[in-house]
Amino acid sequence: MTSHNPEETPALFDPPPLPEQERMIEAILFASAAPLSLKQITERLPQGCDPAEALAHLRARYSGRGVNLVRVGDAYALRTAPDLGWLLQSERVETRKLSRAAIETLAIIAYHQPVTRAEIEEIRGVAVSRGTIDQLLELEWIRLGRRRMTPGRPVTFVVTEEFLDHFGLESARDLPGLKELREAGLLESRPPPGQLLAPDEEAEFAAQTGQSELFED
Amino acid sequence: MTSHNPEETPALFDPPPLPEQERMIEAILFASAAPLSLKQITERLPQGCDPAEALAHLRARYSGRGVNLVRVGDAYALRTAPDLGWLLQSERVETRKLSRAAIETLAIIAYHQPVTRAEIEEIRGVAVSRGTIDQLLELEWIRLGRRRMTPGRPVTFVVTEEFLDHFGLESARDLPGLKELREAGLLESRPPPGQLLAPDEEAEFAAQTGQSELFED
Amino acid sequence: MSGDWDETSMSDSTAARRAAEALIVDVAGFEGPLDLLLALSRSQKVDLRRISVLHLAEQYLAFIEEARALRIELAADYLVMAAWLAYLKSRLLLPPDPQDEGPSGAELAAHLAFQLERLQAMRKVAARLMGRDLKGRDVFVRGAPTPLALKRKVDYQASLIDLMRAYARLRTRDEFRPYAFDRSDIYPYEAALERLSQLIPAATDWTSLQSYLPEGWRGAPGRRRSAMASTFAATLELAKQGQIELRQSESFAPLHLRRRSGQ
Repeated sequence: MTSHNPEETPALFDPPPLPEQERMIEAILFASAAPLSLKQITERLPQGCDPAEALAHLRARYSGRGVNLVRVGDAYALRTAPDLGWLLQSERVETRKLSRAAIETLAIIAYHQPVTRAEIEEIRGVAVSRGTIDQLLELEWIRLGRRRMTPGRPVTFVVTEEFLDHFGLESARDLPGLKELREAGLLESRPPPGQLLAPDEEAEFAAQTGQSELFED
Repeated sequence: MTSHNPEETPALFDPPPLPEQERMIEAILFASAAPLSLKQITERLPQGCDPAEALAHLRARYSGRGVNLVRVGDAYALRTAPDLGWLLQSERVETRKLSRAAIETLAIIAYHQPVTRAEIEEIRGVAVSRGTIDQLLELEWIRLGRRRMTPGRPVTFVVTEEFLDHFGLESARDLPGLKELREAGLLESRPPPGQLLAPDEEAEFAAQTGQSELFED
Repeated sequence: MSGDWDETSMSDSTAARRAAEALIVDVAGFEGPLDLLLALSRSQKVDLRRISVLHLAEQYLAFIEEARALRIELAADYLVMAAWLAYLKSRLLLPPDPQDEGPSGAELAAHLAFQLERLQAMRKVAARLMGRDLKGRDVFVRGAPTPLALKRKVDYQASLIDLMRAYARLRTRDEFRPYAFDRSDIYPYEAALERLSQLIPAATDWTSLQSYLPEGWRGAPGRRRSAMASTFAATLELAKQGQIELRQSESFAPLHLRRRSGQ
């Protein structure tokens, strides 16, 4: 890996002109199947390049084409235009069909992240079955977030960039219906009435019983 | 999803306009793993398309770009512009699965850090070869930690930022403990009931201390 | 869904059996009581925010009653929910007791309605997510990522799941070991023997076995029992070697030991 240190060699060479930078980025993105971050792109370009500007030009150039430049989290990738998917059925990747439980669990993680297993169970009203989390981890659609700083310090889950890429989202903020759900208060963690515990105890209750409070008495 | 079957509907629809055909070919060539012949392209397009003309337009559009439309024998493909090949040279990566010994050693270091070589061997039940540790050091997934203040002052190993980055973790403490692994269905076999540790003890054992009491003395 | 149960003539065994099967299928089709409640709530055909929880509770209880009458095995959580809903129903029907400190029936009902609404919302967005233009289904990546030249760099692949599975494998194997000295409440025999051997030279007078238990192993019953067993076994060994003498005034009386004279 070449390490560029702009401080060391200030202006030995001028950066290539913008159209040339655009060509270079086009080639780099074209060669990679996975999205590349701005940092990764910069590392591969000659010194002094400004990928952000060239990327904006490139994105405009590909807009409306059969291939588009898309943003995935902090990264960029070239992808075929969604309206042409039907033409490309021969390239279709058959993935293991996800169970309803797995899809719901994924949605809950995406909309409530970071979320603990107990919280997922509380929302679905059933235990998360073996293999569900496993499968989502394996697909690399979810990963571990920070542990919750409550007693028991439960593990949390968040969605990944691969998730964004797979579902064609620029960022987790672009999840469909996110704003409406938030406005309707459906993403709040609302403690059940009567559980007037100290916040810590409450979290512990939620985290450790792994049971919906519906079933507590 | 719309299913198009050209045989069924002979001339029911006009072919898409030329710019649309161009987009289609662009997407088809982009997504294809191998160059495609004129015949193969024609088969994938809606009826009545004239790929030759659309291809000529597409070729002109990509001329001078970072990606070019090239002819390979009888077939067509999108390829990185020859003058930009150097940009992708550092890209050549060969992916290999990490050996079982290496992944186990890495897991032990991540869960028990700082940990000495003798302790790793004790947990794995077999000697750890030099090559394994060297490989992990070279990958920059582990590094040397403080020496243990015990006789012989053995070196310890800890995981690196690079490790956290690769595995999408914010800290090694976010790794799930034994109890959580079991709940997530990652432990295939359950031990006989008599040999279970108390759940609390176990979770604490793996997750919170991050240190095995095996090694306390 | 359970509306026409009462019409079913139970004397007609075929019809009854068929009906029972339908109910089994229905129960099996639900992912827990909350899911069942959500399905029942649809029959009210109103916005979930205006749902009648009382009516819903009655529907659920009727459903469970039918299942019981047909001797259908219900998972415990369905029954727990039934008990809770019966309780909720009574809270909703009875005038609030000013002495009562717990949450009101209305509060409990509101929370249940919130849970149902949230579950339904998650279902809807899950469907919307799956309906997006998915990579590999509607949108495609470069089919031939350029495998370019030179600088061979081996990129070792290992994902988080590999790491966790490796660790799980190791730890599971550990749990199957025939003995487990790494359990924190076990005081090993070897440790007792070593400790006792060091203390014996000073034991010129009769002292009770208890007093030889190590610090920290005298309190909690589990730990004391383990330490006692190990220490007792160690005294037998030392007695066998002729290093100590043992004395006990009667059965189950405290055991005393001292260094054997002349040692």
